Amino acid sequence: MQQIEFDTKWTMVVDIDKCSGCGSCMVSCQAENNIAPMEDGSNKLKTLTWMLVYELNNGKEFPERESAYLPRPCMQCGNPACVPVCPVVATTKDEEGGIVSQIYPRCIGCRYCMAACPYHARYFGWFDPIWPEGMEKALSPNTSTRPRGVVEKCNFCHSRLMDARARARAEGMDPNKLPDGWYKPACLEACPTGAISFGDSKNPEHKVHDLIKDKNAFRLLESIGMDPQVYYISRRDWVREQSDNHLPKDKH
Amino acid sequence: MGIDRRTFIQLVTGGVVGSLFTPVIWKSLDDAAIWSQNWSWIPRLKYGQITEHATISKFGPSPCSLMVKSVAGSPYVAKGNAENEMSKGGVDAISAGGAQLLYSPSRVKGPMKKVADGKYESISWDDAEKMLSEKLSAVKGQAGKLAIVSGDATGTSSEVLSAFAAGMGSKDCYLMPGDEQAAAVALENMGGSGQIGYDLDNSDFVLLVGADAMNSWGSVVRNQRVYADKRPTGGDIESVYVYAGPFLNSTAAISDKWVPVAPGTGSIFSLGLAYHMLNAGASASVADFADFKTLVMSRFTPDKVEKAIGVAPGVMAGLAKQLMSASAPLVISGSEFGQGAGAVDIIAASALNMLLGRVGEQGGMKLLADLPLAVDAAASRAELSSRDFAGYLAAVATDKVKAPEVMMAYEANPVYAMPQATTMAAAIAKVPFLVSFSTWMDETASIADLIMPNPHSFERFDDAQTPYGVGTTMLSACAPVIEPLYNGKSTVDVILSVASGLGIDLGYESVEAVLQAKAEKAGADWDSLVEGVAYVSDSTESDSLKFAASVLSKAVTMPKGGEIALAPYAKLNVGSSTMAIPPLNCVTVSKFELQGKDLFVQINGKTAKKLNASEGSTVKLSGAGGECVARVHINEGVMNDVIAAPLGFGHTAWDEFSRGKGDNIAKILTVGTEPGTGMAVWTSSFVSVA
Amino acid sequence: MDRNLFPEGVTRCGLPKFSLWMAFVAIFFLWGAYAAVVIFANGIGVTGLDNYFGFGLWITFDLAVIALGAGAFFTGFLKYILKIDQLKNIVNLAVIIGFLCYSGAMLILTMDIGQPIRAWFGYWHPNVHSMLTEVIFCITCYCVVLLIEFIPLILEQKQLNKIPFVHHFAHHLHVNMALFAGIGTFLSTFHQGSLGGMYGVMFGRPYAFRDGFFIWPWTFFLFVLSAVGTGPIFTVLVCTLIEKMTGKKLVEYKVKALMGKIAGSMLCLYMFLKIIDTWAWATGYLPSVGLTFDEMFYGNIYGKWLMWVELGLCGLVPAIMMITPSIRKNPALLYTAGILACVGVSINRYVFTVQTIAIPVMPFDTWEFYAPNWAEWTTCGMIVAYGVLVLSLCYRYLPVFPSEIKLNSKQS
Amino acid sequence: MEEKRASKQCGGVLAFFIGVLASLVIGWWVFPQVIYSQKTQPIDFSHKVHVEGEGMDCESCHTFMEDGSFAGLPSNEQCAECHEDILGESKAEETYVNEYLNKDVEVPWLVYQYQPDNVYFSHMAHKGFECTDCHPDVGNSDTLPTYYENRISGYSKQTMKMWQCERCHAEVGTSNACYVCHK
Repeated sequence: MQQIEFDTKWTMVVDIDKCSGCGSCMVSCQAENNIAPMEDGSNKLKTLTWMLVYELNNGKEFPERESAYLPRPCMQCGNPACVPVCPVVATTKDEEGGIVSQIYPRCIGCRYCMAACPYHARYFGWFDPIWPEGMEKALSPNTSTRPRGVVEKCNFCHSRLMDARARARAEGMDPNKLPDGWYKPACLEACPTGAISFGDSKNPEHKVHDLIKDKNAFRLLESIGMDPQVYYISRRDWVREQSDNHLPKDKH
Repeated sequence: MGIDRRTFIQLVTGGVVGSLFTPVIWKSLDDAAIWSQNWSWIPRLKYGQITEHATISKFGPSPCSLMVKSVAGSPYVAKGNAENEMSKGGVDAISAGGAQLLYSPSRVKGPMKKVADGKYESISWDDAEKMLSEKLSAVKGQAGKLAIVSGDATGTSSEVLSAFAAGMGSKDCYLMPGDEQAAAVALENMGGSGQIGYDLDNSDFVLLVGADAMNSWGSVVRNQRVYADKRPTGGDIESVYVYAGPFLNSTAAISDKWVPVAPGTGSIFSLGLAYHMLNAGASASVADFADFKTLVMSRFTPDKVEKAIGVAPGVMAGLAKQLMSASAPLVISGSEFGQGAGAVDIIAASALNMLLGRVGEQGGMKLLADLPLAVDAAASRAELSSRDFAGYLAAVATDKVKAPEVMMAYEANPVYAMPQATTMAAAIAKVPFLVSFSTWMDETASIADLIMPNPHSFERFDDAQTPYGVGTTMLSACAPVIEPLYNGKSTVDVILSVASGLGIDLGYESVEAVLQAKAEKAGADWDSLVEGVAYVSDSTESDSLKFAASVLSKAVTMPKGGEIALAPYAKLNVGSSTMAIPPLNCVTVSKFELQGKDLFVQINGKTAKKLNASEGSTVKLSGAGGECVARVHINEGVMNDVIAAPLGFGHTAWDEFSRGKGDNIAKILTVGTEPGTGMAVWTSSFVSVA
Repeated sequence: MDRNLFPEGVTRCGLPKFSLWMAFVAIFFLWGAYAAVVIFANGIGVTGLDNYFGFGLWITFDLAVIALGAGAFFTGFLKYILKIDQLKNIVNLAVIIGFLCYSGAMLILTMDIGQPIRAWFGYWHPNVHSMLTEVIFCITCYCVVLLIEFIPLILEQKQLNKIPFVHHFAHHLHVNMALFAGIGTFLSTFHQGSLGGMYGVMFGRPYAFRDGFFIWPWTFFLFVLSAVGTGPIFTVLVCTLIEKMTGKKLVEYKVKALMGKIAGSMLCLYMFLKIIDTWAWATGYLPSVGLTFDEMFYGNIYGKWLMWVELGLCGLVPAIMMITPSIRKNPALLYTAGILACVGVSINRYVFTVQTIAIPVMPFDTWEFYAPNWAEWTTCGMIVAYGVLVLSLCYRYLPVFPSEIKLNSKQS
Repeated sequence: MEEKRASKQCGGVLAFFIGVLASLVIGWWVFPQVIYSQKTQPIDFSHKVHVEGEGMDCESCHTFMEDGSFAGLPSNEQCAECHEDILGESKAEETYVNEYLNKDVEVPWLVYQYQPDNVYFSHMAHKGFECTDCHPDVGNSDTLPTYYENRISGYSKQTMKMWQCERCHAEVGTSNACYVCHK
């Protein structure tokens, strides 16, 4: 499929060296996106975590061991594996900014997109969401609740983008040229170590424009060619190495 | 012409064919699909004006200033409050779900009295207060009959409680254990006053000895913010962090260097560094410098230190050199899990700061002045902090001290969270009348005789002064974001009302008045405090400290070695000593810590071989006061002969999100007494493994 | 009792015995139906599927039965288009099996998708880029074609066929069967291919991803060939099973051997291409994305042995056995080869479904394991039971085997 | 014999057409009525009284917020700016003040153009259009129209369907990307 280039490219940059794995982003994400609490959170294969923090290590024995944390939202790939496979156009990459949409009322729940995504960024509503009594009063107005049986994923808190555009319109500004910091996903707002940066990487006035050019910036699985809109930064060689598969002879 | 079968079939066929040309099938199909978007049993969203209010959350060990977003008056998401100096715009993993916690299934919905074991009956506030008053009037004026424990180290509410205790004639008003206790005792021994603070903001080299600054030490969220500011994404590192501790925790993971040091041996590590510094000519013009030098040079030589804590002399010398060459180095010591460290750990680390000339300096260790007390009869902060609740309970457990007639627990869950938990819980069980002021049905509430629920953080007035660890004196306050959802009542209001009934004049009518007076006395503007701006003051104490060499000499003992040491760690996402796993946090628990109901402890491959354990195998860990069952995760980020184990699991009360998950490591902590200071300590716990 | 309903001139067991058999099978059917009710009521969280394994036993089962059901279109193609007349003795059975496999797969799919009420979105809002869209269209269309092919057989039931209209209608369908066989061949080839294509296009999944011809990855063609290489022999195996159970001869062995020869030839072609494909994948594609062949396998359940069994024991071995006339002439050996081939294609569908998504593509990710639970097993069992029930009815009441009378009168 | 068959066939055709006709009648006439339930608004609100009588315009009550979001229907707080006490003599006003305002209960208005939660609609982005381009023109009417609710889907009959949104977006050249409207 033809890859569409947009004038705006909403880009997340995560500084892995600063992530302490505290989990605030994951909690905030659930609150913002109305993900019902899950009693058995330890079954990582059935829980819904649009934002998931992975634990990485350098594979060495004590005392050479080092570890790191890698928060994984949806990569909003430029060349997404999930979009072309959807049989019912429930997921697209067609909006200015390049956020990969996931439309719950359209989704039939075939899970082909989940099989296609190597980042495991897509989740399935295995059961109807149930909030403890009363907790539905703390639902966020920003994300619709989903019935069981549909696929869902991180969308960079997309309705915050819509809110920011509405605000720009109200102030007589161009809704497609938002100033840096007007549009912030919930995970960024919650991150106490400032590991997450966000903005339009095509806009030189946005911080991420330069951050993605940092010498330590990389993306996950670049060799497969999915062109993610999420970048990571780490000074540590071993972390950067784990961003992609390398043949033994290519490792240093 | 009658209708035969054939005619009927043809009629039906006609009907079916005809229906294809009507909207019936197509519209029904479409509407059914639309129905599936809006199933009535899936809740709808609420719309309305979106507002933001500042508040303080006290779910974690350290207060966090938040901006809470509400839609049509209902809070739904919390973010950090960047205007507030106390937490600098950060938010911890519990507070991030603070809005959802309003509706936690664990909330106590109104005052209740115990009618039988595990059975409670709702009563009115009037009845509850009457019941409490009766019990209290019976013990008024008698020492040793009333004990109060508060889990809120920063709030003026604890001041009110201590003043009330004083009015009742009781000296037994305590804070739950925390690093500030060791710091207060240490400062007393070093001849200082006020509160030890660390100016992380202006330091360029931070050595954290044990202190897990990203999870449990000091003002965690603030530490994280300062760390982040010093290491801008894509920019140069402005401050080097080194972590010394037994476990590659997340502080170690994001530090520039991790120095593995055996658990509970922070003082030896610090004094080992002092050796190298003294060797390099460091000194300090302090009365007992000579004693200190003699002590260090004789007992903490590189080979002895290596034998005791497993750090090679080269590593120590290198680190000492790094510290001495940094322009604003800072050494911070604390327990690896935020409690149970001895005063000597802090004295030893302070000695390093003294040798580096960093006491009272920008980016160094500070002696912060206390804010004036709001309630005159209250104990000073230093005094309240230095009181030893663990020691008290241990004495009650062994009948060295008679159990009080009434015990009141405010924002505290001692039945679950005290070290050697089983022993301590047994001590609490001896109390005839236990009152819990908890917002939650925690372990303490669930055995209490009377529960008088305090409203949730977002529903009440509260304040927080100078959390332990920060570098300046400060004060924050908040007003309710939302009307109380249930029938809670601010504990301070309850105490004020009960006190006046008992003829104790605390000088105020309401919690709001107390907090406003506190702000006024501190010189802060109440309105701006409530809007979320912290009051900050530079005032410090100018005492000159001494090394307390005599205390060090008595209190530092070299470990025997050869045993399996326990390295507990606390992570905020699974809760704190006052909070069990919040509903939204279940998914944040690592699969290396909990799977289903099984708790995982971590050991490295070498230790595993020694213990004959393998990935996933079940072990029984026994300490002095109890046992825990856990499974093993092999993690090379743990020192040899050390078991790293997460605190915060094994709840027996609360709700389905935390109850029965894993085991409570606090049970196998062993409480000992620190020679020289006499305080209860439990950072060096050894376990036997079966 | 129901003798009047039997096909002309054949004998069948007594009704009580038959009822007992049907009741026995119905137990499995109802057990699965219960699971289906649970699934529809609570959502598919009750299965063993999870976020890593969105595809599991159900999809594997669907792919396997669709591959094995390929006997229908391929035999139809050979019989009606290429006019290999001998096959008329088995083509009826092939059509029934095909219909059962396809309709069964569709029943499974209604459970497998999270929102069955929206199943029709596949037609109304199709994404023309998705291989799955092609699958949805072709499978449903082909299922209709199979139904059309199946109908004349039903209409030929002794009593029904007495009605002149039915008789004529069936006759006309028969006359035009070549047309339907042609359409069926076209549709079936495409969706067998698209099923393979579904995996081949997943460029985020190195185990399955393949280059290809125009829009079709190589797996497209490999799936077609593996299906036609096993479908015919599966028909033979089912036929033989019916023979063993009923104690009758239904199809001449030489027809079976011919089917074996056809399957064997196709399987040989398939294996030839499959081995080239695997070689190119392991030595060309994988290194290009930084992966090695070894990294595609893990432990026992994702071990290399699966691949060797699929390609060797259940691939090359049956292919050679079926094209070797001397082996093919021995019924026991032919059936063994057939079973191996069917197992092989099932393994192929399994690894493409489960192993593909079990492999951690992100280096810091981990291998995860999947075990279907009772809800998936019993619903698959329900489909098998459904097939057995329908097949039993067909055998008892429909003239499925034209040469049955001749073969059995000779015996007596 | 021949005759009988012919007549039967004829009868068959007749029955067939009766069936078709019945279906068409049910499908086009009965079904559309049965599928909607009718609801009336909780209060008999008169826009006319407010617009003509008091000289208010749409924006007086249906306001935008500072951040560009749309407040939608006025809340009790807004209504109370005028209606703190009963101003006139209408029954409707009395009901409102007594049953809602004084009891601090928001009026559960039925919104004809109700969009489900999965739609993000920004009034700010559609500010150039007339309200009545999408909403029923109630501004000058004394009564509120009946609210029709689809019994299956639960939607209002007047809820704009996606194809309508898409058509207008296409006509004015606005993007029809999914996330332009969905959340």
